[in-house]
Amino acid sequence: MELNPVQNARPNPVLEPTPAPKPKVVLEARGLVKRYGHVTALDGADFELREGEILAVIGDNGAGKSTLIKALSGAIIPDAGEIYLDGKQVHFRSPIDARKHGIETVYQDLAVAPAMTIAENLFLGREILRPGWFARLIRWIDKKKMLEEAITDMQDLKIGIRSMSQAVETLSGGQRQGVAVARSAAFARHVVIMDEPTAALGVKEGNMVLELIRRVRDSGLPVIIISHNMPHVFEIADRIHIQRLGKRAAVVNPKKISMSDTVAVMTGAKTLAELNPEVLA
Amino acid sequence: MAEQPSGVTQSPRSLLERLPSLTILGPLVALLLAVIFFSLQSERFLTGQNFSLILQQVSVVAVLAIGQTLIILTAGIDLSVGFVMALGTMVMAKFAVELGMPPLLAILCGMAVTTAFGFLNGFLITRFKLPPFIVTLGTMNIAFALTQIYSRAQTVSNLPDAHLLWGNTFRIGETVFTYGVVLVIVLYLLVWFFLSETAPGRHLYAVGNNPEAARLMGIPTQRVLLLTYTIAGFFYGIAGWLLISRTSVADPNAGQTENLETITAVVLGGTSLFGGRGMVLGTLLGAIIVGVFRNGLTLMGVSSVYQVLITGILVILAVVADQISKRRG
Amino acid sequence: MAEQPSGVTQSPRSLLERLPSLTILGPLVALLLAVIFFSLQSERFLTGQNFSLILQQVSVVAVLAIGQTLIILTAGIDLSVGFVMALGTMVMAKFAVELGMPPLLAILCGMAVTTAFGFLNGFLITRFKLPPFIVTLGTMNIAFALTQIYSRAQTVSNLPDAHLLWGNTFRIGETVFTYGVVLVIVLYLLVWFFLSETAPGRHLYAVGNNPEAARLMGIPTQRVLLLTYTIAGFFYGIAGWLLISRTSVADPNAGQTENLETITAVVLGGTSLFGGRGMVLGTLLGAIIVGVFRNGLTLMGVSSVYQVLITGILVILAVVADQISKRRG
Amino acid sequence: QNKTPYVGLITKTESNPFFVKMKEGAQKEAQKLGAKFISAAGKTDGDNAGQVAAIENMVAAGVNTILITPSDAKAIIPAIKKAQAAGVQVIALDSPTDPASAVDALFATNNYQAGVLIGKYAAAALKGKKPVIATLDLFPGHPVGAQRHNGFLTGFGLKSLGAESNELAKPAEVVCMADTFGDRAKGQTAMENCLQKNPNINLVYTINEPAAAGAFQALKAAGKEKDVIIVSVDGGCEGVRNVDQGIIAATSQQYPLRMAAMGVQAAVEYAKTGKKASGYVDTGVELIAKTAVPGVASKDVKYGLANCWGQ
Ligand SMILES: Nc1ncnc2c1ncn2[C@@H]1O[C@H](COP(=O)(O)OP(=O)(O)OP(=O)(O)O)[C@@H](O)[C@H]1O
Ligand SMILES: Nc1ncnc2c1ncn2[C@@H]1O[C@H](COP(=O)(O)OP(=O)(O)OP(=O)(O)O)[C@@H](O)[C@H]1O
Ligand SMILES: O[C@@H]1[C@@H](O)[C@H](O)OC[C@H]1O
Ligand SMILES: [Mg+2]
Ligand SMILES: [Mg+2]
Repeated sequence: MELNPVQNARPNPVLEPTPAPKPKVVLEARGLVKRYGHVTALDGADFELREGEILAVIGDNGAGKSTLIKALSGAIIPDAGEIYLDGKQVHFRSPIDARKHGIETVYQDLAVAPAMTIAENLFLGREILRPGWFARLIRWIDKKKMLEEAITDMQDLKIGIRSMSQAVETLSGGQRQGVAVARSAAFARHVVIMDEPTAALGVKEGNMVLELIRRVRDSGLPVIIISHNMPHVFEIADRIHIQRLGKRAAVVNPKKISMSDTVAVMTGAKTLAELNPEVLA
Repeated sequence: MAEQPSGVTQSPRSLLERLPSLTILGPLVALLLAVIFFSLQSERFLTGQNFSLILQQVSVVAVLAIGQTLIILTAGIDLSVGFVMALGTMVMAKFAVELGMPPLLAILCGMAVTTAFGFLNGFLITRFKLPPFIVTLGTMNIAFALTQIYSRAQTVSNLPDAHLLWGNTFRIGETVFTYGVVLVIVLYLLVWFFLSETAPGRHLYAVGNNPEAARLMGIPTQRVLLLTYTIAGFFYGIAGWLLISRTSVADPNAGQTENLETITAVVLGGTSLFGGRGMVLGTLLGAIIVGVFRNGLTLMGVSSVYQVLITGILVILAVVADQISKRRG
Repeated sequence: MAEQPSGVTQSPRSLLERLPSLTILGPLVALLLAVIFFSLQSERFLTGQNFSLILQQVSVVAVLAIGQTLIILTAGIDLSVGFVMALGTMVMAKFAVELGMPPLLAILCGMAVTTAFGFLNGFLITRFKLPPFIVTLGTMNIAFALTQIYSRAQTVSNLPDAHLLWGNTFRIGETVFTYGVVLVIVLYLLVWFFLSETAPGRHLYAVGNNPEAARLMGIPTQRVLLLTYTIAGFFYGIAGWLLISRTSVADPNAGQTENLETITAVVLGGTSLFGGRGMVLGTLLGAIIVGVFRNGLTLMGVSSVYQVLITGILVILAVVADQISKRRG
Repeated sequence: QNKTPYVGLITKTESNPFFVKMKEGAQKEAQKLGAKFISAAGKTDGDNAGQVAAIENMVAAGVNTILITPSDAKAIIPAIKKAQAAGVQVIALDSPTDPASAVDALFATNNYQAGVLIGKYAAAALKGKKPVIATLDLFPGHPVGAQRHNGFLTGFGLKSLGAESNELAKPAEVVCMADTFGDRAKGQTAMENCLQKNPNINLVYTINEPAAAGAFQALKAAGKEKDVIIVSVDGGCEGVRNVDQGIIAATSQQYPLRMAAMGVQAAVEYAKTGKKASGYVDTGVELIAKTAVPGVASKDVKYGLANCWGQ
């Protein structure tokens, strides 16, 4: 990725090795509760994301995964519970707050404006402005620059898009997902959250996204990924957070646990006590 | 080569894509066809003077329709437009004539009132999450009643010069133009620039296109909406000043059909009532189309009932044509 | 027990869920409050006779509002309602009086015209995928112009008895009721049954709630929409017959404010303008609320400008209250 | 008999100074004579349903006389009949019902005569020039609009229709006809377009004074205000001042206050003695002109201002 000095909104992820012996906790949540009328989506969920890791969140449909990451990214306000970023308690009142803290999210329903172009969607809410005080005052956007940057950002995901100035609604499901993924990867400074980023993707494109996620992690940013694709999860995750009935059921180490045991915990067929403590992470 | 280019490349079609999109071509073609038709019907139609006249006649609706366009781009609607404007003109006139306020201050007060009404609309819509249709149905009645009560249904005349500013004229060759017409064009250009070239303008589109996505992307959607209605109210104030300049009076019965007229202009101009798609310059064309038809049909001696009939058919044809052209495109 | 029941079970709350939802409780409470208020203001308010009168006064709008409700449930809107009705009444009257057609046949012809207009609306909306607002804005102008042209702007009177059918009265105790009022209630009950108990009725909700999902689930959404507008047109025909019965004439200027009036009734009745949510019985309550206010305020001697003011405030308060109650619930 | 007099007034709208004045006048007269008073109005000119509901509600309120300016001459009749059957006296003000006998009495301007007066004035004022006429009318089908228009043409001596007709006559001398709904801005637009159609227009008939003021605005912008004669109907104070300023050459003044006062008096009489008013009473119409023309009787501006309605 090339860095343009004029453009300060998107700092270059610095490549450095991560030798830390005692992992630092970047994002943490305790006892999150969220109720929708009579449905309890989160029922005292805990959560922990460590520095430089890829954390997979898995669970049955309706287990509360999306709700959990929405709480972490400010899209919803939990009814109870605390969230800590770098050890300091935070209260995200809106997605803007989370973004200000460098948290980028790919939502399950993608959150794109279909009538707007790919370039505009990539920069929605943080458009590149033209230089000069007057341009800043009236917030005059630099369309050309945005187009160029968009091309750079989308380059890695080879999803066959003709032009960055085409409307998102003319894209296939997978291509749209690519746009949302590229957007989060490009802007993250602290944490990247992806809710089922490969669900709509083909084999080739899915692998491309996994590759991108690794690259993000290698650049030093921790990544949370929600997925129902167990092979993907086991291929990429450093740790696996298993969500069940609105709570964290366990956090396991994919290198030590079998896929079938993981699914058993997820579905409630096995309890924590029945597992070898060794597999926990 | 059947293969799609892999990866992202700058497409060679970009030049084509830079042409004005179909949404603005549609009304432009409609306007041209209408102009050709009426020119063949009456030799008095195609004169600079007549064209200047049509612009004067549509200027008030055109400025109101700026506000309406902004609101419709957010997927809203405003039924109170003309009624709020009328209240504003009453304040401008009575504050100057009866309270003896300096003319410009009185005009500012009138614009403050229309802006406040816009704010009220936006506040009710965002604070209580109410449908714009019903909120503005309510404020429409309130503004109308206040105008009648405040004016005791009396027209106010003998206004100071400042009030009539936009009615002043200048010449280009044979043709006389009013300053008001220039103002309208300048306002449209400003708003066009705002919408297509500034971040807040793009946010307005995003909020209309997919409010939830806009919110998740960190756009303060409620603030954008509130501001949009408030700014629309400000434009109603300007429209009121224009109206006073045009008619030399403040008339408590002004503005009663402007809600449908502005919406017609917006839709003829190719803006979607579902929000997020459209161009403000299209609205200007839409307003002019209506004016051209009224003028042309009167020159042809067509009675008002048939004018209504033709307008009805025209509105439908315009959107049908727009839809068909979009499918082709 | 903190554990949620896993899997799907019949919830014990089903009895509670069978109670009328808040959407209908809202308008009911509003109506009760209004009735109590006006009863305290005027001893002439709370009489059977006065109540019968209010029902008569709202009957035409109420029947038009059935069609409007169906359309709004599909996330549409109809601005042409009253204008189409007026055209229908003209046909009913002139076919009988001037063409000498048997009265009932003439009435059927009138209803055929309104139904055809409904079909036209639906056809344009579904065939060309046009926004209902703009299609009905167009047909509104067309229907108005046709009415004026066909009637030469003249009221038609001296109508045969069949036209006046619904104005006939019967007594319950001291109170005189018209057959028209009974018809209105029967129609509402039928439509309520249709909407909540039959498959097509549920489909209509589904189409309004999420047209794409409905389409994918195999509901012929376009057909549902087309039928909805057509049926609405049929109801406008019935409303026209009721109007003739009530006024004994066919009036070319009838129906001009009914679009906003029916929408007001629908919204006061708790139906969402975004489609898919609402109850037709709420609309009846909404229409009655408006009638109660007009009647009550007149009995109190409030002048009409203030009535407009109060109506504006009322509309907003009603939706604000509805929203607040929903958030609580 | 001998009930407390209770009178209800129903106007076409409440957004026209003509009716506002009428209402104020009726209210004052009622106060003076110790009668209870309520009022109501339609939403727009032409809103029959609103007037029907108003009649019904007033009967329910217990009035003994209803004064009404019918928006629709025919459509209002069944409601009037019902009110009469309930023992209420109904008097039409300003505009007749059709048939006129449907009400107990009518106190109104003779609108055809109002037209005739300004027609005669215009004919004399043109001093033999060939008339090129624009008519800025009300809207289709309104009897008041038709009567003034046809009366004007008759008074001018052109081919016209009778007082009973609801159609607008269009002799060759009329080169442009447009509907203004009595609205000032619409009158201005209509006049602008008429001037485009025929720049030689030298006489403009307008349905009322707001339309006349709009027409003048258009003429002034075209630099033709000196060469064109505008005549109108109403005699509102604003209109009379416009006569004084030469904007309107002549207007036929009508007397809504007189209509209102007579109506309330009849109501009191009916409540006290049970005697109903009957028949048509012409409340009079006067031609107001700044410059009198030979052969046409007119009153001057001073008289007009002393007797005008509005502010
Ligand atoms: N806006 C909402 N209103 C009501 N209930 C909701 C809402 N959003 C989520 N829920 C409920 O909360 C529970 C958890 O939902 P959530 O979307 O977090 O599940 P998930 O684990 O992401 O499932 P999936 O794997 O299917 O995406 C579900 O029972 C869902 O029905
Ligand atoms: N509404 C549309 N307007 C314009 N182009 C479209 C539209 N829908 C799809 N396309 C284009 O057609 C091509 C095929 O799209 P389609 O959605 O069928 O792909 P797909 O095979 O389902 O892909 P995916 O696996 O990503 O869902 C894409 O290039 C897409 O950009
Ligand atoms: O006579 C009335 C007229 O003077 C007024 O201007 O409009 C309404 C008419 O009925
Ligand atoms: Mg999910
Ligand atoms: Mg696909």
